[in-house]
Amino acid sequence: MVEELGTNTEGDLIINVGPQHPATHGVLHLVITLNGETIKKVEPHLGYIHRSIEKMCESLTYRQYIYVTSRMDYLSSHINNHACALIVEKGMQIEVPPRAQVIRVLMDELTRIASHELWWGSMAMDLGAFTPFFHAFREREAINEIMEETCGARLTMNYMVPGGVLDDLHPDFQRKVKEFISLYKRKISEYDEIVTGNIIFQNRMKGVGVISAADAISFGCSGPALRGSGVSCDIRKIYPYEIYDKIEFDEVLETAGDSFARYMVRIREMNQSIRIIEQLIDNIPEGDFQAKTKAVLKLPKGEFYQRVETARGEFGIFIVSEGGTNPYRIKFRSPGFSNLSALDHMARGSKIGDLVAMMGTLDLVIPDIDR
Amino acid sequence: MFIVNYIKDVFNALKSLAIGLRRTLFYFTHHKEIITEQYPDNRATLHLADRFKGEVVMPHDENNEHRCTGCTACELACPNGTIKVVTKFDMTPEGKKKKAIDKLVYHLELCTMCNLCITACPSDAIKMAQTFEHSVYDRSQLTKVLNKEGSKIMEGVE
Amino acid sequence: MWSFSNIADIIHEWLNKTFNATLATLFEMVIAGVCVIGLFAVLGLILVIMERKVAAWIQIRLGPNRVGPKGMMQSMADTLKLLVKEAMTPDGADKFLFNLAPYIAMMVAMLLMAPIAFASNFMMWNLNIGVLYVSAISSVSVISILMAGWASNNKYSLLGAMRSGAQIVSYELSAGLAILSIVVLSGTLNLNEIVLSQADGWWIFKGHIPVIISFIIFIIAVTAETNRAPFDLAEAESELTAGFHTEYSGMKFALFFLAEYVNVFIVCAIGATLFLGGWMPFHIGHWEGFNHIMDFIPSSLWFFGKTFFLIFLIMWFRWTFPRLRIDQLLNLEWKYLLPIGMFNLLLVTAIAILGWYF
Amino acid sequence: MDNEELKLAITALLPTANFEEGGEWLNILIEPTDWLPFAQQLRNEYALHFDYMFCLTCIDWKTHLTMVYHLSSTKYRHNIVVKAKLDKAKPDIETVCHIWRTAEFHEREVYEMFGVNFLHHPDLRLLILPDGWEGRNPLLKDFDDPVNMIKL
Repeated sequence: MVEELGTNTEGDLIINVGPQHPATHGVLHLVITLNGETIKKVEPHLGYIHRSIEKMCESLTYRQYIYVTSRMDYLSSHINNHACALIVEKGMQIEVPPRAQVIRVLMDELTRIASHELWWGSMAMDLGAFTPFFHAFREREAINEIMEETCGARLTMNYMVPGGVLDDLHPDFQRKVKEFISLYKRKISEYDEIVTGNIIFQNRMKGVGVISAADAISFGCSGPALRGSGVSCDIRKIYPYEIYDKIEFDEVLETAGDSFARYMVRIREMNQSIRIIEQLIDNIPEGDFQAKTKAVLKLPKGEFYQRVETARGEFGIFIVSEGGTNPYRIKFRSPGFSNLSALDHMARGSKIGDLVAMMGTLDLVIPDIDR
Repeated sequence: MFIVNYIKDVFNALKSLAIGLRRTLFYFTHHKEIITEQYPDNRATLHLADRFKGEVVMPHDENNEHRCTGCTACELACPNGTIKVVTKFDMTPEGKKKKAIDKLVYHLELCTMCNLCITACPSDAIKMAQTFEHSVYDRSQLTKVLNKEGSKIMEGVE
Repeated sequence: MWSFSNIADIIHEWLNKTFNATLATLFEMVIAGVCVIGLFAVLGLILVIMERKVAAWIQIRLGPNRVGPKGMMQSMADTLKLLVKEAMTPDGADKFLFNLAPYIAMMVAMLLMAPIAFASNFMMWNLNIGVLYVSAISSVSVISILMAGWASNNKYSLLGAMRSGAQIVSYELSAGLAILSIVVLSGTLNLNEIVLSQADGWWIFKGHIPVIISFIIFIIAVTAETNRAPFDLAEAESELTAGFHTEYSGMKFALFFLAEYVNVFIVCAIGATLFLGGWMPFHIGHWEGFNHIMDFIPSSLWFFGKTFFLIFLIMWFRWTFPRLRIDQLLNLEWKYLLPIGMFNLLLVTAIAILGWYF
Repeated sequence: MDNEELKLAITALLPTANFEEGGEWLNILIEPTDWLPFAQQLRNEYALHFDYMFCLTCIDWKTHLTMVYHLSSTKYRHNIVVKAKLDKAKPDIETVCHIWRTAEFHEREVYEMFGVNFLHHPDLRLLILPDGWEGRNPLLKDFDDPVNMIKL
């Protein structure tokens, strides 16, 4: 194999970034062809953490398969679970009580903020600034505490069930969320001071990894990766699910298409999430948190698709049902997989240091890519 | 004009760096902001949420009685074969055979804390405990039998 | 009053009384060597724990706090760990160069200790071209990095080493220009005489804005020269795993690690000598009373205080800023630091000729 | 365009297309040989403008395979599902990775998971499975791995 020799016939250097590498945040393996410091080609090799969740789900019931999806994009497990619950509700026409809907949206947005906080910290760490990582974890910890109290877990919550949510909100929930909002508002300006406004950081991000709107669409990018190129693609806005059509929030768009645009989309998205939470936190309707469902869930024969907006982009579930208790075939459309395919296109011609910045702004979560 | 822009660039760059330095100096001098939790030392004051999903346990009352009827609902609900119910037949005082559990084997090493067994249980026999220090030296120690030695089912639980 | 120079004198007298002159000189050299190695080890330990504490406090955490009182023995424990670790040599490596590289890094750092004035009348080698010597020797450190990168037979190491080469060669220039501005003002290359020229005030206060600019350039350039963040491209963790020392382990790695910290100490000592008056206490012009009070603080304390302040500055940078990219790094040098430094040198020369400094 | 309008527009493009009712989106059944020209028309036709492929997958129906393409338009916000039935013995279909570049990765995944052969794909290699993988394609229904699969 060429890769073992270290250089190819043209005398380019071939470097393996990963599967164990500080910048890949997991077991992603990129084979990079270099000419000096300039990248000629990036070739992802996947599968180091592939668990074949799609195959596993074929033998799980519609209650059981939800928990597996938490293990895909573990940073936005609530939103993945949400999609699973929604598709079962859609197929079985279960009416979700309004209280459960509000709780779900609140949890989704908290998850989105937590995910972006972690991304912000690790993004700065990729660029060599270690301090923001710890500062980001301080705010993320507050969200994790809230999650722990209400859902009973910090990362893989398994809180969404078909027909509602597993348990009612903790009595302290509203108070703690409000505390978090005030903490967040105090600390968000520090993010600008330490990272966003920093001249080194801006130079590292601006004009790096530029992808045009047409290319981004063609590569199937979604979420901040596509919105950074100026294409409106927020599933919450264009195909609203749950109660997103009744909530006021803006879809964040940037037009530059470079890493800094993607960075700013995520930072501004956090503010929008806070805005959603502020609207809902005092208006949680009373009532049931879970609809009455049958003990055994059976989806009617047919095909179902549900798309939601996770922290990384568009997450889709495609279920082919034969009418039984298990899905016949299930396909998870993960945002990271498509976003990763654009990496080669973005990286060609830039430096190794830029690759790190690009991977950071694509916010790759490897279990999400490998499924 | 070029010179003015050049100087402006340098000045703005230095300013942005100084802003960042001011923020980190603030944290360097304000030790009250430190958020480190010294975990094994703060065990006494450690607060765990009461819904925290640590492991599945079966509560027993003072008479060493539990509420499990051995219906295997939890076993069926479990997505990854964590729970195994071994049943036996007890003789009731009237001389009838009655199904009861011999052992409820719980594989903590396989458990993903999804809570499906707890919701599936019709007689509230099992619940989640708030323990989290599960590390042991041997994997076999993670396979637990939830019902205690010599325990039997509570009166009136069907 | 107690001072380093008194102790040195006492030892010198005793040795000359007891042995003949040749033997006494030999013994003195041995003592000096042992002292340098001892200082090395102590500095390594102190700087590592200092860096970890500074980093921890900036990052709102506690830092090492288990080994010894307040965790102060942590670096000792780390050294022990590194000593007993296996020092591996990769199979495809050039074994001779691979093993030689860390020692060269150490040797360069040790050589740089010679002309530094640690206290009044206390330096190993009162060299009349001290500044030139320091600039010359510190350039050699790049050889050890290149050697390590080449000999490791690892692509990450090679990339790191090449980056380091480009970086050190360029930043030598601005560091040299910044140093030159002080040489112009004080009119000497001898580090001790530069300190003495600051008896009525440190250069950073006496020399107006141009000296402050050269101070800033000096700090940036030496941060780059010692491969510290934000210029740590040679090791760039998130890009090249560990850069030139990827393949090193155990004590060989520790030597690189130690050499880095000692280099930081040395450049900060040079910076303190040039701009902040070295061991010279804080003096203001002709305020005799005030100056006299300041003299009561031992000169070694002044020297180490200033040096550690500069070291703190460099650490503070490291834990605040993201890393530059290689082309930006060179841009910064060739488009900003070098032109500004040259122009600044012109200003300083004008000031020196016209005698406008205080 | 809503489903009815799409149906008319697509019938005009490809008269042999069959439609499947019932789903949320319009399902179009086509022959695999028609796929490449049809895909180009879907992408380039001004009124359709299906420029965003958000899902590409395959279903193993034991007797045959079905390729499923989920297409969407970022301009008009309408969605369609295109399905092509493949012969299990010789599952060949033209690649569309030069029309929607995201298809390159998705087709590689389907290639290794289902064994579908994408004709004229620029780089049809294993993406997720380890190099030198031998044996059946994992997502086929008759795949069995007695070592690693957990049976309940």
